[in-house]
Amino acid sequence: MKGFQVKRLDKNDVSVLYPAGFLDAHTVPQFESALSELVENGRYKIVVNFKDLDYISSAGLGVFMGFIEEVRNNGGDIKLCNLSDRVYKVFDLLGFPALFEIYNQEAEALEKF
Amino acid sequence: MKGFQVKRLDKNDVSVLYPAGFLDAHTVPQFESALSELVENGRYKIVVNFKDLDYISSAGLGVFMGFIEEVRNNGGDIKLCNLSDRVYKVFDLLGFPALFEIYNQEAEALEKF
Amino acid sequence: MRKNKKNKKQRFKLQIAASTDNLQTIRDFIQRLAGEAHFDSEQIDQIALAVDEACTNAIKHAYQYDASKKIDIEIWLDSDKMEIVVTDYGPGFDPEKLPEPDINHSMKNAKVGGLGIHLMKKVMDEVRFEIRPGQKNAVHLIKFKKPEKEQ
Amino acid sequence: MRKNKKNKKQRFKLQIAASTDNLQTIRDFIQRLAGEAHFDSEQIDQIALAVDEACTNAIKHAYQYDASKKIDIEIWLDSDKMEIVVTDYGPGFDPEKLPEPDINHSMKNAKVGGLGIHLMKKVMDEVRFEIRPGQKNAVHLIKFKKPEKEQ
Ligand SMILES: Nc1ncnc2c1ncn2[C@@H]1O[C@H](COP(=O)(O)OP(=O)(O)O)[C@@H](O)[C@H]1O
Ligand SMILES: Nc1ncnc2c1ncn2[C@@H]1O[C@H](COP(=O)(O)OP(=O)(O)O)[C@@H](O)[C@H]1O
Repeated sequence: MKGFQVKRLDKNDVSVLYPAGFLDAHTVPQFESALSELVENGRYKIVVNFKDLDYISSAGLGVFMGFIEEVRNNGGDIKLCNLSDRVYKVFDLLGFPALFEIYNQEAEALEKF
Repeated sequence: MKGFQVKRLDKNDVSVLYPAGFLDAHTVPQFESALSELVENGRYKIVVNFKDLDYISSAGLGVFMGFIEEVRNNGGDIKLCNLSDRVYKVFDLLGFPALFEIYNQEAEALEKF
Repeated sequence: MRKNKKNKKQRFKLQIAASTDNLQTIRDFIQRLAGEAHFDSEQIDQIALAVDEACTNAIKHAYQYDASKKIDIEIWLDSDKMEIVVTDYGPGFDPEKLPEPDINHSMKNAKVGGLGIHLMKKVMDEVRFEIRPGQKNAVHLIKFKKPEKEQ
Repeated sequence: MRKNKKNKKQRFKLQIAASTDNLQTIRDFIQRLAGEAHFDSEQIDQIALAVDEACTNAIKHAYQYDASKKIDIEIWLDSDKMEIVVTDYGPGFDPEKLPEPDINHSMKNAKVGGLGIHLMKKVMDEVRFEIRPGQKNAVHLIKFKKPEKEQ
Protein backbone atom coordinates (compact mmCIF):
# COMPACT_ATOMS: atom_id res chain seq x y z
CA MET A 1 0.00 0.00 0.00
CA LYS A 2 1.58 3.22 -1.14
CA GLY A 3 0.95 6.34 0.85
CA PHE A 4 3.07 9.44 1.08
CA GLN A 5 6.56 10.16 2.35
CA VAL A 6 8.75 13.21 2.16
CA LYS A 7 12.54 13.17 2.48
CA ARG A 8 14.83 16.14 2.91
CA LEU A 9 18.41 16.57 1.75
CA ASP A 10 20.42 19.72 2.46
CA LYS A 11 22.82 20.68 -0.31
CA ASN A 12 24.88 23.56 1.07
CA ASP A 13 22.43 26.36 1.74
CA VAL A 14 19.67 24.85 -0.38
CA SER A 15 17.26 22.26 1.05
CA VAL A 16 15.76 19.76 -1.32
CA LEU A 17 12.46 18.06 -0.48
CA TYR A 18 11.49 14.78 -2.14
CA PRO A 19 7.77 14.16 -1.79
CA ALA A 20 6.86 10.61 -2.85
CA GLY A 21 3.54 8.90 -3.51
CA PHE A 22 0.20 10.63 -3.28
CA LEU A 23 -0.15 14.23 -2.16
CA ASP A 24 -3.81 14.87 -1.36
CA ALA A 25 -5.87 16.40 1.45
CA HIS A 26 -4.95 13.40 3.60
CA THR A 27 -1.20 13.57 3.24
CA VAL A 28 -0.80 17.32 2.85
CA PRO A 29 -0.16 17.96 6.57
CA GLN A 30 2.99 15.83 6.30
CA PHE A 31 4.28 17.90 3.43
CA GLU A 32 3.27 21.12 5.17
CA SER A 33 5.26 20.24 8.26
CA ALA A 34 8.33 19.48 6.16
CA LEU A 35 8.09 22.97 4.67
CA SER A 36 7.32 24.52 8.07
CA GLU A 37 10.43 22.97 9.52
CA LEU A 38 12.58 24.57 6.81
CA VAL A 39 11.01 27.98 7.27
CA GLU A 40 11.33 27.77 11.05
CA ASN A 41 15.02 27.00 10.68
CA GLY A 42 15.48 29.95 8.37
CA ARG A 43 16.24 27.73 5.40
CA TYR A 44 14.46 29.70 2.71
CA LYS A 45 16.24 28.30 -0.34
CA ILE A 46 14.07 25.36 -1.23
CA VAL A 47 13.91 22.96 -4.16
CA VAL A 48 11.08 20.47 -4.38
CA ASN A 49 12.02 17.46 -6.48
CA PHE A 50 8.88 15.70 -7.66
CA LYS A 51 10.54 12.68 -9.25
CA ASP A 52 8.72 10.22 -6.98
CA LEU A 53 5.39 12.01 -6.73
CA ASP A 54 2.58 10.10 -8.42
CA TYR A 55 -0.33 12.36 -7.73
CA ILE A 56 -1.21 15.85 -6.55
CA SER A 57 -4.58 17.51 -5.92
CA SER A 58 -5.42 21.13 -5.21
CA ALA A 59 -4.76 20.51 -1.53
CA GLY A 60 -1.12 19.87 -2.44
CA LEU A 61 -0.93 22.93 -4.66
CA GLY A 62 -2.37 25.05 -1.89
CA VAL A 63 0.68 24.33 0.27
CA PHE A 64 2.99 26.09 -2.19
CA MET A 65 0.74 29.13 -2.19
CA GLY A 66 0.73 29.09 1.58
CA PHE A 67 4.52 29.30 1.90
CA ILE A 68 5.85 31.13 -1.13
CA GLU A 69 5.11 34.63 0.18
CA GLU A 70 7.05 34.20 3.42
CA VAL A 71 9.89 32.39 1.68
CA ARG A 72 10.36 35.10 -0.93
CA ASN A 73 10.06 37.88 1.64
CA ASN A 74 13.07 36.32 3.27
CA GLY A 75 15.18 36.32 0.14
CA GLY A 76 14.50 32.68 -0.66
CA ASP A 77 12.43 30.80 -3.20
CA ILE A 78 10.67 27.52 -3.79
CA LYS A 79 11.79 26.06 -7.12
CA LEU A 80 10.24 22.94 -8.56
CA CYS A 81 11.86 20.19 -10.61
CA ASN A 82 11.41 16.71 -12.10
CA LEU A 83 7.64 16.94 -12.46
CA SER A 84 6.10 13.98 -14.26
CA ASP A 85 3.68 14.81 -17.05
CA ARG A 86 0.72 13.86 -14.86
CA VAL A 87 1.80 16.13 -12.02
CA TYR A 88 2.86 18.96 -14.33
CA LYS A 89 -0.57 19.00 -15.95
CA VAL A 90 -2.22 19.84 -12.65
CA PHE A 91 0.22 22.65 -11.89
CA ASP A 92 -0.27 23.93 -15.41
CA LEU A 93 -4.08 23.97 -15.22
CA LEU A 94 -3.93 26.37 -12.30
CA GLY A 95 -1.34 28.67 -13.83
CA PHE A 96 1.51 27.73 -11.52
CA PRO A 97 4.22 27.88 -14.19
CA ALA A 98 3.77 31.69 -14.19
CA LEU A 99 4.38 31.83 -10.44
CA PHE A 100 7.04 29.21 -9.82
CA GLU A 101 10.28 28.36 -11.55
CA ILE A 102 10.01 24.82 -12.87
CA TYR A 103 13.07 22.88 -14.05
CA ASN A 104 13.57 19.50 -15.65
CA GLN A 105 16.57 18.60 -13.54
CA GLU A 106 17.42 19.20 -9.91
CA ALA A 107 20.91 20.47 -10.84
CA GLU A 108 19.39 23.31 -12.85
CA ALA A 109 17.15 24.31 -9.98
CA LEU A 110 20.10 24.29 -7.56
CA GLU A 111 22.20 26.43 -9.89
CA LYS A 112 19.60 29.17 -10.00
CA PHE A 113 20.07 30.08 -6.33
CA MET B 1 -6.48 -3.43 -17.24
CA LYS B 2 -5.69 -7.11 -16.93
CA GLY B 3 -8.37 -9.59 -17.88
CA PHE B 4 -7.94 -13.17 -18.94
CA GLN B 5 -6.37 -14.86 -21.93
CA VAL B 6 -5.64 -18.46 -22.72
CA LYS B 7 -3.03 -19.65 -25.20
CA ARG B 8 -2.55 -23.14 -26.57
CA LEU B 9 0.61 -24.83 -27.68
CA ASP B 10 0.64 -28.36 -29.10
CA LYS B 11 3.74 -30.36 -28.17
CA ASN B 12 3.51 -33.58 -30.17
CA ASP B 13 0.37 -35.32 -28.96
CA VAL B 14 0.08 -33.23 -25.80
CA SER B 15 -1.69 -29.86 -25.83
CA VAL B 16 -0.58 -27.27 -23.29
CA LEU B 17 -2.96 -24.51 -22.22
CA TYR B 18 -1.61 -21.30 -20.70
CA PRO B 19 -4.37 -19.45 -18.87
CA ALA B 20 -3.24 -15.94 -17.87
CA GLY B 21 -4.74 -13.31 -15.59
CA PHE B 22 -7.91 -13.82 -13.61
CA LEU B 23 -10.02 -16.97 -13.91
CA ASP B 24 -13.40 -16.27 -12.32
CA ALA B 25 -17.07 -16.71 -13.21
CA HIS B 26 -16.67 -13.96 -15.80
CA THR B 27 -13.75 -15.39 -17.70
CA VAL B 28 -14.45 -19.08 -17.19
CA PRO B 29 -16.37 -19.49 -20.49
CA GLN B 30 -13.18 -18.56 -22.36
CA PHE B 31 -11.23 -21.26 -20.59
CA GLU B 32 -14.06 -23.73 -21.02
CA SER B 33 -14.11 -23.22 -24.76
CA ALA B 34 -10.36 -23.75 -24.97
CA LEU B 35 -10.81 -27.11 -23.25
CA SER B 36 -13.89 -27.94 -25.36
CA GLU B 37 -11.93 -27.35 -28.51
CA LEU B 38 -9.28 -29.85 -27.43
CA VAL B 39 -11.84 -32.48 -26.52
CA GLU B 40 -13.76 -31.97 -29.74
CA ASN B 41 -10.56 -32.50 -31.68
CA GLY B 42 -9.84 -35.68 -29.78
CA ARG B 43 -6.80 -34.17 -28.09
CA TYR B 44 -7.19 -35.74 -24.67
CA LYS B 45 -3.61 -35.36 -23.43
CA ILE B 46 -3.72 -31.97 -21.77
CA VAL B 47 -1.33 -29.99 -19.59
CA VAL B 48 -2.48 -26.74 -18.02
CA ASN B 49 0.45 -24.48 -17.23
CA PHE B 50 -0.60 -21.90 -14.62
CA LYS B 51 2.54 -19.78 -14.66
CA ASP B 52 0.68 -16.64 -15.70
CA LEU B 53 -2.51 -17.20 -13.75
CA ASP B 54 -2.96 -14.67 -10.96
CA TYR B 55 -6.28 -15.77 -9.55
CA ILE B 56 -8.76 -18.61 -9.59
CA SER B 57 -12.16 -18.97 -7.93
CA SER B 58 -14.40 -22.03 -7.59
CA ALA B 59 -15.86 -21.25 -11.00
CA GLY B 60 -12.44 -21.93 -12.48
CA LEU B 61 -11.99 -25.12 -10.47
CA GLY B 62 -15.37 -26.34 -11.63
CA VAL B 63 -14.15 -26.42 -15.21
CA PHE B 64 -11.59 -29.10 -14.43
CA MET B 65 -14.24 -31.22 -12.77
CA GLY B 66 -16.46 -30.75 -15.78
CA PHE B 67 -13.93 -32.18 -18.23
CA ILE B 68 -11.77 -34.66 -16.37
CA GLU B 69 -14.25 -37.54 -16.61
CA GLU B 70 -14.56 -37.41 -20.38
CA VAL B 71 -10.85 -36.86 -20.86
CA ARG B 72 -9.87 -39.84 -18.73
CA ASN B 73 -12.52 -42.07 -20.29
CA ASN B 74 -10.74 -41.42 -23.57
CA GLY B 75 -7.34 -42.44 -22.28
CA GLY B 76 -6.15 -38.93 -21.65
CA ASP B 77 -5.57 -36.75 -18.61
CA ILE B 78 -5.43 -33.14 -17.48
CA LYS B 79 -2.18 -32.54 -15.63
CA LEU B 80 -1.45 -29.25 -13.90
CA CYS B 81 1.86 -27.43 -13.51
CA ASN B 82 3.54 -24.19 -12.44
CA LEU B 83 0.89 -23.19 -9.93
CA SER B 84 1.79 -20.11 -7.91
CA ASP B 85 1.35 -20.38 -4.16
CA ARG B 86 -1.81 -18.29 -4.29
CA VAL B 87 -3.41 -20.45 -6.94
CA TYR B 88 -2.21 -23.72 -5.40
CA LYS B 89 -3.80 -22.81 -2.07
CA VAL B 90 -7.25 -22.68 -3.66
CA PHE B 91 -6.80 -26.03 -5.39
CA ASP B 92 -5.53 -27.47 -2.14
CA LEU B 93 -8.46 -26.23 -0.05
CA LEU B 94 -10.85 -28.21 -2.21
CA GLY B 95 -8.78 -31.38 -2.23
CA PHE B 96 -7.74 -31.19 -5.87
CA PRO B 97 -4.22 -32.52 -5.31
CA ALA B 98 -5.82 -35.93 -4.64
CA LEU B 99 -7.61 -35.85 -7.97
CA PHE B 100 -5.14 -34.21 -10.33
CA GLU B 101 -1.46 -34.67 -10.92
CA ILE B 102 0.29 -31.41 -10.11
CA TYR B 103 3.90 -30.73 -11.16
CA ASN B 104 6.31 -27.90 -10.57
CA GLN B 105 7.59 -27.80 -14.12
CA GLU B 106 5.90 -28.26 -17.46
CA ALA B 107 8.59 -30.68 -18.62
CA GLU B 108 7.73 -33.07 -15.80
CA ALA B 109 4.05 -32.95 -16.67
CA LEU B 110 4.80 -33.64 -20.34
CA GLU B 111 7.03 -36.59 -19.47
CA LYS B 112 4.27 -38.29 -17.55
CA PHE B 113 2.18 -38.90 -20.65
CA MET C 1 -0.77 11.28 8.68
CA ARG C 2 -2.67 8.03 8.32
CA LYS C 3 -4.79 8.09 11.45
CA ASN C 4 -4.75 5.10 13.67
CA LYS C 5 -7.91 3.20 12.96
CA LYS C 6 -7.87 1.16 16.12
CA ASN C 7 -11.20 1.20 17.96
CA LYS C 8 -12.72 3.12 15.09
CA LYS C 9 -15.42 1.28 13.23
CA GLN C 10 -15.65 2.14 9.57
CA ARG C 11 -18.48 1.28 7.24
CA PHE C 12 -18.35 1.11 3.45
CA LYS C 13 -21.20 0.29 1.15
CA LEU C 14 -21.01 -0.60 -2.50
CA GLN C 15 -24.02 -1.17 -4.72
CA ILE C 16 -23.20 -2.74 -8.03
CA ALA C 17 -24.95 -4.39 -10.98
CA ALA C 18 -25.21 -8.18 -10.75
CA SER C 19 -22.83 -8.88 -13.60
CA THR C 20 -19.78 -11.14 -13.62
CA ASP C 21 -18.20 -8.21 -15.45
CA ASN C 22 -17.93 -6.51 -12.06
CA LEU C 23 -16.25 -9.31 -10.13
CA GLN C 24 -12.78 -7.96 -10.71
CA THR C 25 -13.82 -4.46 -9.62
CA ILE C 26 -15.35 -5.92 -6.47
CA ARG C 27 -12.24 -7.95 -5.65
CA ASP C 28 -10.00 -4.94 -6.22
CA PHE C 29 -12.08 -2.79 -3.93
CA ILE C 30 -12.19 -5.40 -1.18
CA GLN C 31 -8.46 -6.10 -1.48
CA ARG C 32 -7.68 -2.44 -1.15
CA LEU C 33 -9.79 -2.04 2.01
CA ALA C 34 -8.31 -5.18 3.53
CA GLY C 35 -4.82 -3.94 2.69
CA GLU C 36 -5.46 -0.54 4.25
CA ALA C 37 -6.71 -2.35 7.33
CA HIS C 38 -3.39 -4.22 7.53
CA PHE C 39 -4.57 -7.74 6.90
CA ASP C 40 -1.66 -9.81 5.63
CA SER C 41 -1.48 -10.77 1.98
CA GLU C 42 -2.76 -14.31 2.47
CA GLN C 43 -5.77 -13.00 4.39
CA ILE C 44 -6.40 -10.36 1.73
CA ASP C 45 -6.51 -13.11 -0.91
CA GLN C 46 -8.86 -15.17 1.23
CA ILE C 47 -11.26 -12.30 1.84
CA ALA C 48 -11.36 -11.35 -1.84
CA LEU C 49 -12.01 -14.97 -2.81
CA ALA C 50 -14.88 -15.35 -0.34
CA VAL C 51 -16.50 -12.13 -1.53
CA ASP C 52 -16.08 -13.22 -5.17
CA GLU C 53 -17.81 -16.52 -4.35
CA ALA C 54 -20.68 -14.79 -2.55
CA CYS C 55 -21.20 -12.31 -5.39
CA THR C 56 -20.95 -15.05 -8.01
CA ASN C 57 -23.71 -16.92 -6.18
CA ALA C 58 -25.91 -13.83 -6.09
CA ILE C 59 -25.37 -13.25 -9.82
CA LYS C 60 -25.87 -16.89 -10.75
CA HIS C 61 -28.38 -18.33 -8.29
CA ALA C 62 -30.30 -15.29 -7.04
CA TYR C 63 -30.55 -13.46 -10.35
CA GLN C 64 -29.74 -15.99 -13.12
CA TYR C 65 -27.27 -13.53 -14.67
CA ASP C 66 -29.83 -10.70 -14.96
CA ALA C 67 -27.47 -7.71 -14.86
CA SER C 68 -30.31 -5.25 -14.28
CA LYS C 69 -30.42 -6.59 -10.71
CA LYS C 70 -28.32 -5.19 -7.88
CA ILE C 71 -25.95 -6.56 -5.29
CA ASP C 72 -25.23 -4.64 -2.09
CA ILE C 73 -21.88 -5.11 -0.46
CA GLU C 74 -21.44 -3.69 3.01
CA ILE C 75 -18.06 -3.69 4.71
CA TRP C 76 -17.50 -3.13 8.40
CA LEU C 77 -13.94 -2.59 9.49
CA ASP C 78 -12.80 -2.35 13.06
CA SER C 79 -9.62 -2.88 15.00
CA ASP C 80 -9.76 -6.66 15.05
CA LYS C 81 -11.89 -7.78 12.10
CA MET C 82 -13.46 -7.18 8.73
CA GLU C 83 -17.05 -8.17 8.11
CA ILE C 84 -18.45 -8.19 4.60
CA VAL C 85 -22.17 -8.57 4.01
CA VAL C 86 -23.19 -9.51 0.47
CA THR C 87 -26.91 -9.01 -0.09
CA ASP C 88 -29.14 -10.05 -2.96
CA TYR C 89 -32.90 -9.64 -3.39
CA GLY C 90 -33.56 -12.98 -5.08
CA PRO C 91 -35.64 -15.99 -3.96
CA GLY C 92 -33.17 -17.16 -1.33
CA PHE C 93 -32.33 -20.75 -0.40
CA ASP C 94 -31.98 -22.96 2.63
CA PRO C 95 -28.35 -22.95 3.74
CA GLU C 96 -29.08 -25.91 6.06
CA LYS C 97 -29.90 -28.10 3.11
CA LEU C 98 -26.70 -27.74 1.18
CA PRO C 99 -25.10 -31.08 0.44
CA GLU C 100 -21.50 -31.35 1.57
CA PRO C 101 -19.49 -31.03 -1.60
CA ASP C 102 -18.24 -34.43 -2.61
CA ILE C 103 -15.63 -33.91 -5.22
CA ASN C 104 -15.17 -37.58 -5.99
CA HIS C 105 -18.84 -38.10 -6.44
CA SER C 106 -19.36 -35.08 -8.59
CA MET C 107 -16.55 -36.23 -10.81
CA LYS C 108 -18.71 -39.17 -11.76
CA ASN C 109 -21.44 -36.79 -12.79
CA ALA C 110 -18.94 -34.76 -14.76
CA LYS C 111 -20.46 -31.83 -12.92
CA VAL C 112 -19.64 -30.05 -9.75
CA GLY C 113 -21.52 -27.91 -7.31
CA GLY C 114 -21.31 -26.65 -3.79
CA LEU C 115 -17.69 -25.59 -4.08
CA GLY C 116 -18.40 -21.90 -3.52
CA ILE C 117 -19.92 -21.99 -0.07
CA HIS C 118 -17.47 -24.70 0.96
CA LEU C 119 -14.59 -22.46 -0.07
CA MET C 120 -16.06 -19.44 1.75
CA LYS C 121 -16.19 -21.48 4.94
CA LYS C 122 -12.62 -22.68 4.47
CA VAL C 123 -11.11 -19.23 3.99
CA MET C 124 -13.18 -17.13 6.39
CA ASP C 125 -13.42 -17.32 10.18
CA GLU C 126 -17.19 -17.04 10.14
CA VAL C 127 -19.79 -17.47 7.42
CA ARG C 128 -23.40 -16.76 8.32
CA PHE C 129 -26.47 -16.69 6.11
CA GLU C 130 -29.39 -14.40 6.75
CA ILE C 131 -32.15 -15.53 4.41
CA ARG C 132 -35.44 -13.63 4.33
CA PRO C 133 -37.20 -14.76 1.16
CA GLY C 134 -39.00 -11.93 -0.57
CA GLN C 135 -36.96 -9.36 1.31
CA LYS C 136 -33.25 -9.97 1.13
CA ASN C 137 -30.65 -12.67 1.43
CA ALA C 138 -27.32 -11.85 2.97
CA VAL C 139 -24.09 -13.73 3.48
CA HIS C 140 -21.96 -12.43 6.34
CA LEU C 141 -18.27 -13.10 5.88
CA ILE C 142 -16.02 -12.42 8.85
CA LYS C 143 -12.24 -12.42 9.08
CA PHE C 144 -10.25 -11.69 12.21
CA LYS C 145 -6.98 -9.89 11.99
CA LYS C 146 -3.81 -11.64 13.06
CA PRO C 147 -2.04 -9.86 15.92
CA GLU C 148 -0.13 -7.02 14.29
CA LYS C 149 3.63 -7.21 14.43
CA GLU C 150 4.65 -3.92 12.88
CA GLN C 151 2.64 -0.80 12.00
CA MET D 1 -15.83 -12.84 -22.61
CA ARG D 2 -15.98 -9.23 -21.57
CA LYS D 3 -19.37 -8.23 -22.85
CA ASN D 4 -19.67 -5.17 -25.00
CA LYS D 5 -20.93 -2.42 -22.78
CA LYS D 6 -22.13 -0.15 -25.55
CA ASN D 7 -25.68 1.11 -25.07
CA LYS D 8 -25.76 -0.47 -21.65
CA LYS D 9 -26.08 1.95 -18.78
CA GLN D 10 -24.39 0.80 -15.60
CA ARG D 11 -24.82 2.27 -12.16
CA PHE D 12 -22.47 1.96 -9.21
CA LYS D 13 -22.96 3.41 -5.78
CA LEU D 14 -20.39 3.78 -3.06
CA GLN D 15 -21.11 5.05 0.43
CA ILE D 16 -18.05 5.89 2.44
CA ALA D 17 -17.06 7.69 5.63
CA ALA D 18 -16.15 11.35 5.19
CA SER D 19 -12.48 10.90 5.99
CA THR D 20 -9.47 12.02 3.98
CA ASP D 21 -8.19 8.54 4.83
CA ASN D 22 -10.53 7.24 2.16
CA LEU D 23 -9.50 9.53 -0.70
CA GLN D 24 -7.03 7.05 -2.11
CA THR D 25 -9.59 4.24 -1.99
CA ILE D 26 -12.09 6.46 -3.77
CA ARG D 27 -9.60 7.44 -6.49
CA ASP D 28 -8.60 3.81 -7.02
CA PHE D 29 -12.20 2.73 -7.40
CA ILE D 30 -13.03 5.52 -9.83
CA GLN D 31 -9.86 4.91 -11.85
CA ARG D 32 -10.68 1.25 -12.17
CA LEU D 33 -14.22 1.94 -13.42
CA ALA D 34 -12.98 4.57 -15.86
CA GLY D 35 -10.32 2.18 -17.10
CA GLU D 36 -12.82 -0.64 -17.61
CA ALA D 37 -14.97 1.83 -19.54
CA HIS D 38 -12.01 2.51 -21.86
CA PHE D 39 -11.36 6.14 -21.04
CA ASP D 40 -7.78 6.99 -21.96
CA SER D 41 -5.18 7.41 -19.24
CA GLU D 42 -5.27 11.21 -19.27
CA GLN D 43 -9.04 11.17 -18.89
CA ILE D 44 -8.81 8.61 -16.10
CA ASP D 45 -6.45 10.92 -14.22
CA GLN D 46 -8.76 13.86 -14.77
CA ILE D 47 -11.84 12.03 -13.55
CA ALA D 48 -10.07 10.76 -10.42
CA LEU D 49 -8.78 14.27 -9.68
CA ALA D 50 -12.23 15.85 -10.01
CA VAL D 51 -13.80 13.22 -7.74
CA ASP D 52 -11.00 13.69 -5.20
CA GLU D 53 -11.68 17.45 -5.19
CA ALA D 54 -15.43 16.98 -4.76
CA CYS D 55 -14.95 14.50 -1.91
CA THR D 56 -12.33 16.68 -0.25
CA ASN D 57 -14.83 19.56 -0.30
CA ALA D 58 -17.52 17.40 1.26
CA ILE D 59 -15.13 16.25 3.99
CA LYS D 60 -13.76 19.73 4.63
CA HIS D 61 -16.58 22.18 3.98
CA ALA D 62 -19.73 20.10 4.43
CA TYR D 63 -18.59 18.09 7.44
CA GLN D 64 -15.53 19.87 8.92
CA TYR D 65 -13.61 16.59 8.99
CA ASP D 66 -16.26 14.74 11.01
CA ALA D 67 -15.57 11.19 9.87
CA SER D 68 -18.82 9.88 11.33
CA LYS D 69 -20.55 11.57 8.39
CA LYS D 70 -21.12 9.88 5.04
CA ILE D 71 -20.43 10.68 1.42
CA ASP D 72 -22.42 9.01 -1.36
CA ILE D 73 -20.73 8.52 -4.69
CA GLU D 74 -22.90 7.43 -7.57
CA ILE D 75 -21.41 6.52 -10.92
CA TRP D 76 -23.33 6.22 -14.16
CA LEU D 77 -21.51 4.66 -17.06
CA ASP D 78 -22.85 4.47 -20.57
CA SER D 79 -21.45 4.14 -24.05
CA ASP D 80 -20.34 7.74 -24.41
CA LYS D 81 -19.81 9.15 -20.94
CA MET D 82 -19.20 8.73 -17.24
CA GLU D 83 -21.16 10.76 -14.74
CA ILE D 84 -20.13 10.84 -11.11
CA VAL D 85 -22.41 12.36 -8.48
CA VAL D 86 -20.79 13.19 -5.15
CA THR D 87 -23.38 13.88 -2.47
CA ASP D 88 -23.01 15.26 1.03
CA TYR D 89 -25.67 16.07 3.63
CA GLY D 90 -24.06 19.22 5.00
CA PRO D 91 -25.25 22.85 4.99
CA GLY D 92 -24.59 23.45 1.31
CA PHE D 93 -23.32 26.64 -0.34
CA ASP D 94 -24.13 28.94 -3.22
CA PRO D 95 -22.10 27.85 -6.22
CA GLU D 96 -23.03 31.11 -8.00
CA LYS D 97 -21.19 33.13 -5.40
CA LEU D 98 -17.79 31.52 -5.69
CA PRO D 99 -15.07 34.06 -6.40
CA GLU D 100 -12.97 33.24 -9.46
CA PRO D 101 -9.74 31.93 -8.07
CA ASP D 102 -7.07 34.62 -8.36
CA ILE D 103 -3.78 32.96 -7.73
CA ASN D 104 -1.77 36.17 -7.83
CA HIS D 105 -4.02 37.85 -5.36
CA SER D 106 -4.12 34.96 -2.98
CA MET D 107 -0.35 34.84 -2.99
CA LYS D 108 -0.41 38.20 -1.26
CA ASN D 109 -2.63 36.75 1.42
CA ALA D 110 -0.36 33.77 1.73
CA LYS D 111 -3.56 31.80 1.50
CA VAL D 112 -5.40 30.20 -1.32
CA GLY D 113 -8.92 29.04 -1.92
CA GLY D 114 -11.25 28.19 -4.70
CA LEU D 115 -8.75 25.96 -6.47
CA GLY D 116 -10.80 22.80 -6.10
CA ILE D 117 -13.93 23.75 -8.00
CA HIS D 118 -11.84 25.61 -10.55
CA LEU D 119 -9.83 22.44 -11.17
CA MET D 120 -12.98 20.28 -11.45
CA LYS D 121 -14.29 22.59 -14.16
CA LYS D 122 -10.98 22.50 -16.01
CA VAL D 123 -10.70 18.73 -16.13
CA MET D 124 -14.33 17.70 -16.61
CA ASP D 125 -16.67 18.37 -19.52
CA GLU D 126 -19.55 19.36 -17.25
CA VAL D 127 -19.73 20.30 -13.58
CA ARG D 128 -23.15 20.91 -12.13
CA PHE D 129 -24.15 21.63 -8.54
CA GLU D 130 -27.44 20.50 -7.10
CA ILE D 131 -27.74 22.22 -3.73
CA ARG D 132 -30.75 21.49 -1.52
CA PRO D 133 -29.82 22.78 1.94
CA GLY D 134 -31.09 20.53 4.69
CA GLN D 135 -31.51 17.66 2.26
CA LYS D 136 -28.46 16.99 0.16
CA ASN D 137 -25.83 18.69 -1.90
CA ALA D 138 -24.55 17.03 -5.00
CA VAL D 139 -21.82 17.78 -7.51
CA HIS D 140 -22.37 16.17 -10.90
CA LEU D 141 -19.14 15.54 -12.77
CA ILE D 142 -19.44 14.48 -16.40
CA LYS D 143 -16.76 13.27 -18.79
CA PHE D 144 -17.39 12.28 -22.40
CA LYS D 145 -15.42 9.49 -23.95
CA LYS D 146 -13.11 10.21 -26.86
CA PRO D 147 -14.08 8.29 -29.98
CA GLU D 148 -12.62 4.81 -29.47
CA LYS D 149 -9.85 3.75 -31.78
CA GLU D 150 -9.25 0.18 -30.84
CA GLN D 151 -11.23 -2.28 -28.68
N1 LIG E 1 -27.43 -16.04 -3.21
C1 LIG E 1 -28.04 -17.23 -3.45
N2 LIG E 1 -29.33 -17.27 -3.85
C2 LIG E 1 -29.95 -18.45 -4.09
N3 LIG E 1 -29.36 -19.65 -3.95
C3 LIG E 1 -28.07 -19.69 -3.56
C4 LIG E 1 -27.35 -18.49 -3.29
N4 LIG E 1 -26.11 -18.84 -2.90
C5 LIG E 1 -26.07 -20.18 -2.94
N5 LIG E 1 -27.24 -20.71 -3.32
C6 LIG E 1 -27.58 -22.15 -3.44
O1 LIG E 1 -26.58 -22.89 -2.78
C7 LIG E 1 -25.99 -23.85 -3.67
C8 LIG E 1 -24.51 -24.03 -3.35
O2 LIG E 1 -23.78 -22.89 -3.70
P1 LIG E 1 -22.22 -22.98 -3.94
O3 LIG E 1 -21.63 -23.70 -2.79
O4 LIG E 1 -21.68 -21.63 -4.18
O5 LIG E 1 -22.03 -23.90 -5.22
P2 LIG E 1 -22.48 -23.70 -6.73
O6 LIG E 1 -22.67 -22.25 -6.95
O7 LIG E 1 -21.34 -24.26 -7.50
O8 LIG E 1 -23.73 -24.48 -6.89
C9 LIG E 1 -26.25 -23.30 -5.05
O9 LIG E 1 -26.27 -24.32 -6.01
C10 LIG E 1 -27.60 -22.63 -4.87
O10 LIG E 1 -28.64 -23.58 -4.98
N1 LIG F 1 -19.61 20.30 -0.41
C1 LIG F 1 -19.54 21.58 0.01
N2 LIG F 1 -20.24 21.99 1.09
C2 LIG F 1 -20.17 23.26 1.51
N3 LIG F 1 -19.40 24.21 0.93
C3 LIG F 1 -18.67 23.88 -0.14
C4 LIG F 1 -18.69 22.55 -0.66
N4 LIG F 1 -17.88 22.52 -1.75
C5 LIG F 1 -17.40 23.76 -1.89
N5 LIG F 1 -17.85 24.59 -0.94
C6 LIG F 1 -17.56 26.04 -0.81
O1 LIG F 1 -16.97 26.47 -2.00
C7 LIG F 1 -15.70 27.07 -1.74
C8 LIG F 1 -14.74 26.81 -2.88
O2 LIG F 1 -14.36 25.44 -2.90
P1 LIG F 1 -13.04 25.02 -3.64
O3 LIG F 1 -13.04 25.62 -4.98
O4 LIG F 1 -12.95 23.54 -3.61
O5 LIG F 1 -11.84 25.67 -2.84
P2 LIG F 1 -11.35 25.44 -1.35
O6 LIG F 1 -11.85 24.12 -0.89
O7 LIG F 1 -9.88 25.51 -1.46
O8 LIG F 1 -11.93 26.58 -0.56
C9 LIG F 1 -15.26 26.50 -0.44
O9 LIG F 1 -14.37 27.35 0.24
C10 LIG F 1 -16.58 26.34 0.31
O10 LIG F 1 -16.96 27.54 0.89
